[in-house]
Amino acid sequence: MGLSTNRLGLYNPEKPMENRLTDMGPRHFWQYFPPIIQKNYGKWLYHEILEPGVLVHVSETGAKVFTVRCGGARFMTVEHVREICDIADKHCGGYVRFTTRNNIEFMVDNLEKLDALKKDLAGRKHVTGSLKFPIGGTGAGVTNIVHTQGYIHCHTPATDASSMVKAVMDDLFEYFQGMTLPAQVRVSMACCLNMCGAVHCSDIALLGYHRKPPIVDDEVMASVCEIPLVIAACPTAAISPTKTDDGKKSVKINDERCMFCGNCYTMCMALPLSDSQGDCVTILAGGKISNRINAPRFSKVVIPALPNNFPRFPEVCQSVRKIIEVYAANAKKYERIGDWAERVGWERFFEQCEIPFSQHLIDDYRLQYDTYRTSTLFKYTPASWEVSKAVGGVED
Amino acid sequence: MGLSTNRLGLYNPEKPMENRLTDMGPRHFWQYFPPIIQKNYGKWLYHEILEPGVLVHVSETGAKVFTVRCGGARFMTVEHVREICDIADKHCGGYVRFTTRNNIEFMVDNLEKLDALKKDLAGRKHVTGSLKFPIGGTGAGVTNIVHTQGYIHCHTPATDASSMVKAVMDDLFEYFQGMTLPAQVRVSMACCLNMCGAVHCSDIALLGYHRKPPIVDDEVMASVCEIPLVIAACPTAAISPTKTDDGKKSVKINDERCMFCGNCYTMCMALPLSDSQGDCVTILAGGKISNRINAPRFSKVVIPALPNNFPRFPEVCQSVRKIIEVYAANAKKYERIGDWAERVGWERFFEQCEIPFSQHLIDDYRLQYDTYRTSTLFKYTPASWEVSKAVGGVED
Amino acid sequence: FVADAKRLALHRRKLSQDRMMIESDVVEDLLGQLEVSFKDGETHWKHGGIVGVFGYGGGVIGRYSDLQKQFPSIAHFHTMRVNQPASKFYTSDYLRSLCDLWDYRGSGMMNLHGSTGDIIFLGTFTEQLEPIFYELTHVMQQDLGGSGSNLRTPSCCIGKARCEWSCIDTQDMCYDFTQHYQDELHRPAFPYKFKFKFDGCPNCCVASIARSDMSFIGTWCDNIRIDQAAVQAYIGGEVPPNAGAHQGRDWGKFDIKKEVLDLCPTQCMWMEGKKLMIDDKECTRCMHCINVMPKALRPGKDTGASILLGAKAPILEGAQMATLTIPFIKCEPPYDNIKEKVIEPIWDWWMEEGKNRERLGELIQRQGIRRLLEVLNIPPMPQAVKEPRSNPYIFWKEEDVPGGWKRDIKDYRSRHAR
Amino acid sequence: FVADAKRLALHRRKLSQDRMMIESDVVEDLLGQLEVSFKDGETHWKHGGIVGVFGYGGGVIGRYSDLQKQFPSIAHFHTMRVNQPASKFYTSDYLRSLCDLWDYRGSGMMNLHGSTGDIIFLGTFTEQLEPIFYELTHVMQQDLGGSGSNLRTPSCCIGKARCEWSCIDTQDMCYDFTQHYQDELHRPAFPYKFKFKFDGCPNCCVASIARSDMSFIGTWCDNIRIDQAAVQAYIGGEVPPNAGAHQGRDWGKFDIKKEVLDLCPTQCMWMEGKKLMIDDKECTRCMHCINVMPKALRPGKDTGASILLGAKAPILEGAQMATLTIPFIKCEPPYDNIKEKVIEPIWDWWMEEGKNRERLGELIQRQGIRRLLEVLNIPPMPQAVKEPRSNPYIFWKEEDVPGGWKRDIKDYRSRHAR
Ligand code: SRM
Ligand code: SRM
Ligand code: SRM
Ligand code: SRM
Ligand code: SF4
Ligand code: SF4
Ligand code: SF4
Ligand code: SF4
Ligand code: SF4
Ligand code: SF4
Ligand code: SF4
Ligand code: SF4
Repeated sequence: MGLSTNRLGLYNPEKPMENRLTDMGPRHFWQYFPPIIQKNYGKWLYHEILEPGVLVHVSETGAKVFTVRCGGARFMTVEHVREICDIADKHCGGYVRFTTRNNIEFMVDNLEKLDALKKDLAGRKHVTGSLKFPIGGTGAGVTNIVHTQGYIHCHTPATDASSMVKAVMDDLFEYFQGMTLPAQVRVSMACCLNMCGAVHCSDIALLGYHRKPPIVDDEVMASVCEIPLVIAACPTAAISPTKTDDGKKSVKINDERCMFCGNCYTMCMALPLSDSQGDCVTILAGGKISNRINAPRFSKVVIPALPNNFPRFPEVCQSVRKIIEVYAANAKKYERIGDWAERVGWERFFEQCEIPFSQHLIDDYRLQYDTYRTSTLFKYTPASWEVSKAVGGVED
Repeated sequence: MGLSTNRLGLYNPEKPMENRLTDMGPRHFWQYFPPIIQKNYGKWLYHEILEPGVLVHVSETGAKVFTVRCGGARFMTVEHVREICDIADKHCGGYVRFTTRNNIEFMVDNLEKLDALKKDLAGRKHVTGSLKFPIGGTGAGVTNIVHTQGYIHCHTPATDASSMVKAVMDDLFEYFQGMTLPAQVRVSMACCLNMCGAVHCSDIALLGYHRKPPIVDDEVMASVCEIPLVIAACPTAAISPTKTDDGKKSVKINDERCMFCGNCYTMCMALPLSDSQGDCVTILAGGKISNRINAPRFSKVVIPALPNNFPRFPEVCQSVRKIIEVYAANAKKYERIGDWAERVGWERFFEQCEIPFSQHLIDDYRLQYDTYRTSTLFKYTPASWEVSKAVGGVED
Repeated sequence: FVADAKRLALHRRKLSQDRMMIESDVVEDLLGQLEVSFKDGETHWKHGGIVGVFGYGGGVIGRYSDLQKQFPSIAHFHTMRVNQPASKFYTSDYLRSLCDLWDYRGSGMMNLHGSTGDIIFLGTFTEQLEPIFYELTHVMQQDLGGSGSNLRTPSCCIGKARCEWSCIDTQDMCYDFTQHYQDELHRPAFPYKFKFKFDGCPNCCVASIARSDMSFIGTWCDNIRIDQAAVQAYIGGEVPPNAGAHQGRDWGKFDIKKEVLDLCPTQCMWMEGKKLMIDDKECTRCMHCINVMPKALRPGKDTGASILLGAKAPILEGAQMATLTIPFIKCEPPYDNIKEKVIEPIWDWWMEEGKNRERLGELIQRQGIRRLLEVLNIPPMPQAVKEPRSNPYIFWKEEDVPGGWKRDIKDYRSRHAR
Repeated sequence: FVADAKRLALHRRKLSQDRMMIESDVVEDLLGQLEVSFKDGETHWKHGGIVGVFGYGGGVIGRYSDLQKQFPSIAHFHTMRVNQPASKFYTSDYLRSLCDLWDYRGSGMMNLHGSTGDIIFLGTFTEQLEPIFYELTHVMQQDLGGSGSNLRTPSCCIGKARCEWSCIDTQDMCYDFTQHYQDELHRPAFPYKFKFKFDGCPNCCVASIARSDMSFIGTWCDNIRIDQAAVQAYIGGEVPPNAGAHQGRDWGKFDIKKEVLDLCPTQCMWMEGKKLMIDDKECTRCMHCINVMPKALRPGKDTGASILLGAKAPILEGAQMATLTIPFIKCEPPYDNIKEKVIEPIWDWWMEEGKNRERLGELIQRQGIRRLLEVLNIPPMPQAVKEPRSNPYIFWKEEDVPGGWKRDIKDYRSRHAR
């Protein structure tokens, strides 16, 4: 049965419940597996990365599946998706998949098809001349940046997602196409600290952050929001009830207590936070997710605020590049960014990456104590000498 | 000028302020340094432990000082101290010192004196036949147990100090006299969680602990305590104001919220906690203080409660010995108890020491989250299989 | 992405209006509003907006522009979350139908995929929500995903479909749980969102340990399988280490001692002559050695999953990673043990005692792991924590304490004068 | 200790009563009450008891028995804290005078020493407190130590007196600070107790890092001194490793690689042929290599102290270890930089803003390290933390943010329709 083509299709507003189908869930995955995947499901023996973006998995049946991974801007139009379908039809028997980081994977079952596929992909360019389907994102490099909605669709962002990701990815393209780093570097982006996409465990995380307390829209507060809920929504108890001069019920914000989490705005539209000068980009680094060698780790805030310099975010691009380059030059093989920082000590990380250590980077939230350095084990850096000088501990 | 020998001595109650001397502080240390220490102050080059309890320090002047360390029950009578003085006079030119762990150190400047000193010390026995001045407490062994007052003098203890320490030390005596362990093992004891002596960073800590909420002495509460201060004293807000049937102001305790810290009793005598059945001994392990190789570490609670079995505490002695023996058998050279436990994993520690892991050992206080195991990195032990069985994860 | 968008704009301009239920210039308007947002440094989407399809409490995120006069075509711009097939394999004709449907009834713009895993239809008008839902269900046998205080769309790694390391059937578990809990997915009954994610091994390619309230991670409880010949091949340099993941730089000759043995976190590997030995009972299954020598080493055969609970993003109490709760559990359809012994007791507890907008992880922190054990009716294990508590602040229960708690001050005073 | 006590009991029985101001059977009574305590499983000392000497707010801990009828001789049993000489060296005649004084005016029982470091006189009657104080000050030129919300009696490790590693004059600093702050030590002006301890090196033999609000730990900022010949002596087995601390067991031949290089936490040591090399700028001065080879390695010559703040026992918020605050500071008499730039600003802050019974460490946690930096007027350094914050919850200040915080909802609404 084909898609209907009239305004309301199969839906009859008169009888909204009429033959409504519900709870059918997603389609079953098996039907979307190409034959080679079906035949070798659970039989894979090992794999190899033949070149950046190209994997071969070998089955105990002897079968091999070749995968070509292409960078996908996860924001796609039907036009682009249709083109993906054309490629799938042309080379892959009509099958294609997407990775957990929104890359596109085309699979073929022999080398000839692989070459043809690669040639084809290499030929497809945007009008701008840039590759539509850049191959890469495997191994010890930088793969696709997972990100969120930003100005394209969300109501709480402190920055835009797609444009920043595009800018940073363009800048890191060499690492997407090469496997020259000590280990994989996962870059993630979230446009507010709701952190859709959970960037909190990434090698490098880009985070939109508000820096101005909410403005109270007194006029509508009482009418559009449940004031008690709004007050309860604040983790720092910065919100308290008040009355406006003209006697309206509303709330007031204790600015000093606000940490700009935005939870109040999520609960109540009358408390907007976003502001062109206040909103900024926070950079975190050193997180990971895999359990390889050591446990998953949160990313740490290393740059508290960079300007929202739309649409190319030069300061953000430079900072990310700098961290990756210093890491590439100093880390040992298999060391993730966080492993390296912990081995040499965070004081070295800041010194070598030439990032000033500001007081904003010192935890003062719930579990702060566990981040205090309660030992004499440290390395001298210019930052520590500054402290010694300030208390007359050494001659200037 | 000699000590006066009349009831009130130099003090005249009529004129309490008359020639009162204050703020003179302690005596200056230099006068108590034996000549060899004065001459070589700051000139020491290196040292060696000749045998358990006997150290030699060599100075750049070529001078050598030999130190004999004797176990000291820090509780001493004037009689015992006078005997120490006799020994100091006889062998050490009248000098003696005490260590930060309450051991006694006699120093001599040549080997002949050393032999004479050792012989003399070995000869001094209590009527009970036990050594008065056991030599030891150096190097990779167990040295003196630092402890607190207990029933001898304090008002808040949950157990007695001196008797427990005596019992445990007698049991561990071989380790005091030998240097057979992988590293030093520091055992400390505190009779309540005020932890005088800061046992919180010891290889093994013995801690008196209450387990019954305070009884409220309604009759005197209002008259002897500041009720608001009492309420404020409770870290878990378990205390609230109330009135007794006969209308007296008092407080009531929310038993479920009480964690038996005793802070309320410290603030108010009308809230006694101690109870013969409730009070118990908690064992902690794996802490350290030095910055050697890694940072200082808190001890961890490994046995929540052992009975107050006065005066020899057999259960406590056995538990401590067990931990030390398993440690001695499994740790690598230079590994402290905590280093070993962390290397093999705490699950192994409990398995090998045959200590049941009870839910009491799981942190549920302020910083609990940081103790959660947020990874898949673990070793299988009987304890983990029990969990798997309980949820039908494996066949029984 | 802008280039791609412009292309769609062009395409839509060519289409006759009756081929689209949404204004043809929706793309221009979106790009237009984006421009203004850049200029203002602020989003121009209004707050919230409660829209949806009858009977469902999730699957649609309402959005309205706050510049409706300027950009009428995106005055409404609701997204719909379409529940993706497990691990995101597709056939072109399925994808094409999606495109046709969305081209016709929506903006023609989408995300493949959203962070939770759904296919995201970006932007349509309220009027079209029901028609789209009908087309999806009747024509494509395809349901919506989750949003709101529901079970969210589960997702999984590629697993056995194309990975040699998967210790569980990630797709099957993902599909089965999604189907089994359709009601929870569509009808908000929870204090807040709840997420399942399924990783086939501890490499965590779907990041379940960081992003799901209940994280399933494949593991094994027997021994790593070793192919000694292949080990020699690695040592001999015939096979690139780590499947060639480092081939972009010259790291020198492969050194099994430096690159594998020394990096093994438990130091449970050693060479006996030419033989690689592993003391498997000390192994914590971190995957490193397997990752480095996939041709020589494979996970064991006796496989199942570890279940970890409570991961979430920072709001409110700070981010959490998932905590190890069930060390090992066999995973065989219909997975009744998991559903009855793990999932449902947890949900009952959370629905009973969780506060509004309190994630499972926050509830665990508020009531303590001890409470979690009671709820699951499992004994305590040291594996649940990195280390035992260092503070002695144990909340003893009355039944733990000999003689109980009831005491009489008179009796006490009979021994102790004031 | 009981044997010792019995011996004293005997001694006192022999003495004529006029040789004792306290009943001769005080020892019997104490042992008697101890017995009852064992039986009851409860202490028999009453709560608190405010006694002292005129003008001092500390130095005496009041105690009364709650079994006074049974044990009259310990009805009062106050302790006095006598400020020990730095690092606890004594001459016999000084100790003997203490004994004579205490035998005559007290129980004859004492602690050498208390946990803070004082000489503890255990047990006397109120009446004798002043006489004892007068004897101490006039005859022995000896003052009391601290108790209550005062500066507590400072203490230090043996340091340069008999240790080759001390990087600071622990005794001199301990003595100087004690004298300089006598007023703070005797007269309660603080929210709670405050402790200084002085360790000569990171081995921390007086446990300052765990037990003092302000911990001074000697360290160096130049290079570890190496005697290469001695290194060879260790390798050759001529000198026992770790000064013989492990001689009780056969650990096999000394292996410098295994026992030193591999255990160096920063991996900054290596052998160049027969030469031991150290990359000192990577060294964190953990002392391990020096501890293992004291004859071959010595701390550098350019020495000073690290200052760490806030250690304390568990009450109330849980135990804390001291936090690195001043990485390196030269320590030369009269130590004005330390007093004026570190100690006094901290005290002013704590006295100003600390709550009753709030230790410095708790104040730091409540107000954050950031506030501490302001108070000390020092710049932030990464060395103060193990790692930067992982949560992004930064409390920005208005002056940090371009345009400030004052905003107008009308202006906002002019861009954003509701
Ligand atoms: C395709 C994908 C799974 C999917 O279902 O889509 C996948 C596929 C593979 N992963 Fe992954 N991983 C995928 C996301 C992840 C993620 C999740 C993420 O980044 O959000 C992680 C956790 C990242 C982290 O730790 O922060 C991840 C951590 C790993 C690791 C551990 C690497 C490490 O050093 O910690 C391995 C092992 C390895 O690389 O040797 C691994 C290994 C692999 C292997 C080799 C597994 C196999 O035998 O096939 C696959 C190819 C690796 C490659 O691309 O070089 N995969 N892998 C995902 C591809 C994302 C992308 O488009 O780039
Ligand atoms: C005498 C004393 C200092 C004092 O002022 O009284 C002292 C003296 C020495 N200590 Fe200490 N330490 C003394 C208490 C401590 C403490 C404090 C405590 O235990 O409460 C510690 C911290 C304990 C901890 O880390 O938990 C301590 C940790 C060390 C270390 C580090 C050991 C480690 O493995 O971490 C060393 C280095 C070593 O032993 O090689 C050390 C080394 C030394 C040396 C070798 C220093 C030297 O060159 O003279 C001295 C003889 C060592 C020995 O006894 O084997 N000293 N030492 C204390 C003797 C206490 C006793 O009677 O047993
Ligand atoms: C669409 C999506 C981002 C994307 O572009 O991919 C998204 C979008 C929103 N998320 Fe999210 N979240 C999305 C995945 C996530 C994830 C990642 C994941 O699921 O793996 C997380 C982190 C993991 C987690 O659940 O903690 C996430 C954590 C949040 C949070 C914080 C929840 C928390 O407990 O920390 C919020 C705030 C809230 O719920 O009010 C949130 C709220 C939102 C809202 C509904 C905004 C709001 O204030 O209510 C966003 C709607 C945006 C819009 O207008 O379209 N979103 N959100 C993702 C869902 C697409 C999909 O279904 O596939
Ligand atoms: C005598 C001594 C124990 C001993 O036998 O050696 C002692 C005895 C008492 N301490 Fe202490 N503390 C003693 C050293 C300590 C130490 C160790 C140290 O100073 O290095 C600590 C841990 C370090 C610290 O300060 O945190 C210590 C932490 C406490 C605490 C908890 C303070 C905290 O903030 O955590 C309390 C509770 C209080 O202050 O109310 C406390 C309270 C007490 C009181 C006054 C009881 C009370 O509730 O007020 C005890 C009086 C006992 C008595 O009747 O004689 N005592 N107290 C130590 C002092 C002797 C001396 O001056 O040399
Ligand atoms: S991260 Fe914040 S702004 Fe971005 S999509 Fe999620 S909720 Fe919206
Ligand atoms: S942004 Fe967060 S901290 Fe600030 S007022 Fe709103 S809820 Fe409170
Ligand atoms: S530990 Fe507790 S009981 Fe023991 S002396 Fe200190 S305060 Fe008193
Ligand atoms: S013992 Fe501690 S927790 Fe219990 S009531 Fe007293 S102060 Fe509160
Ligand atoms: S998580 Fe493990 S099983 Fe799943 S794809 Fe990644 S490596 Fe393979
Ligand atoms: S999986 Fe990890 S822990 Fe196990 S043997 Fe391999 S490297 Fe070691
Ligand atoms: S702390 Fe250092 S200097 Fe002081 S005695 Fe111990 S080892 Fe020597
Ligand atoms: S002191 Fe410690 S860190 Fe420095 S070289 Fe020696 S072992 Fe290494």
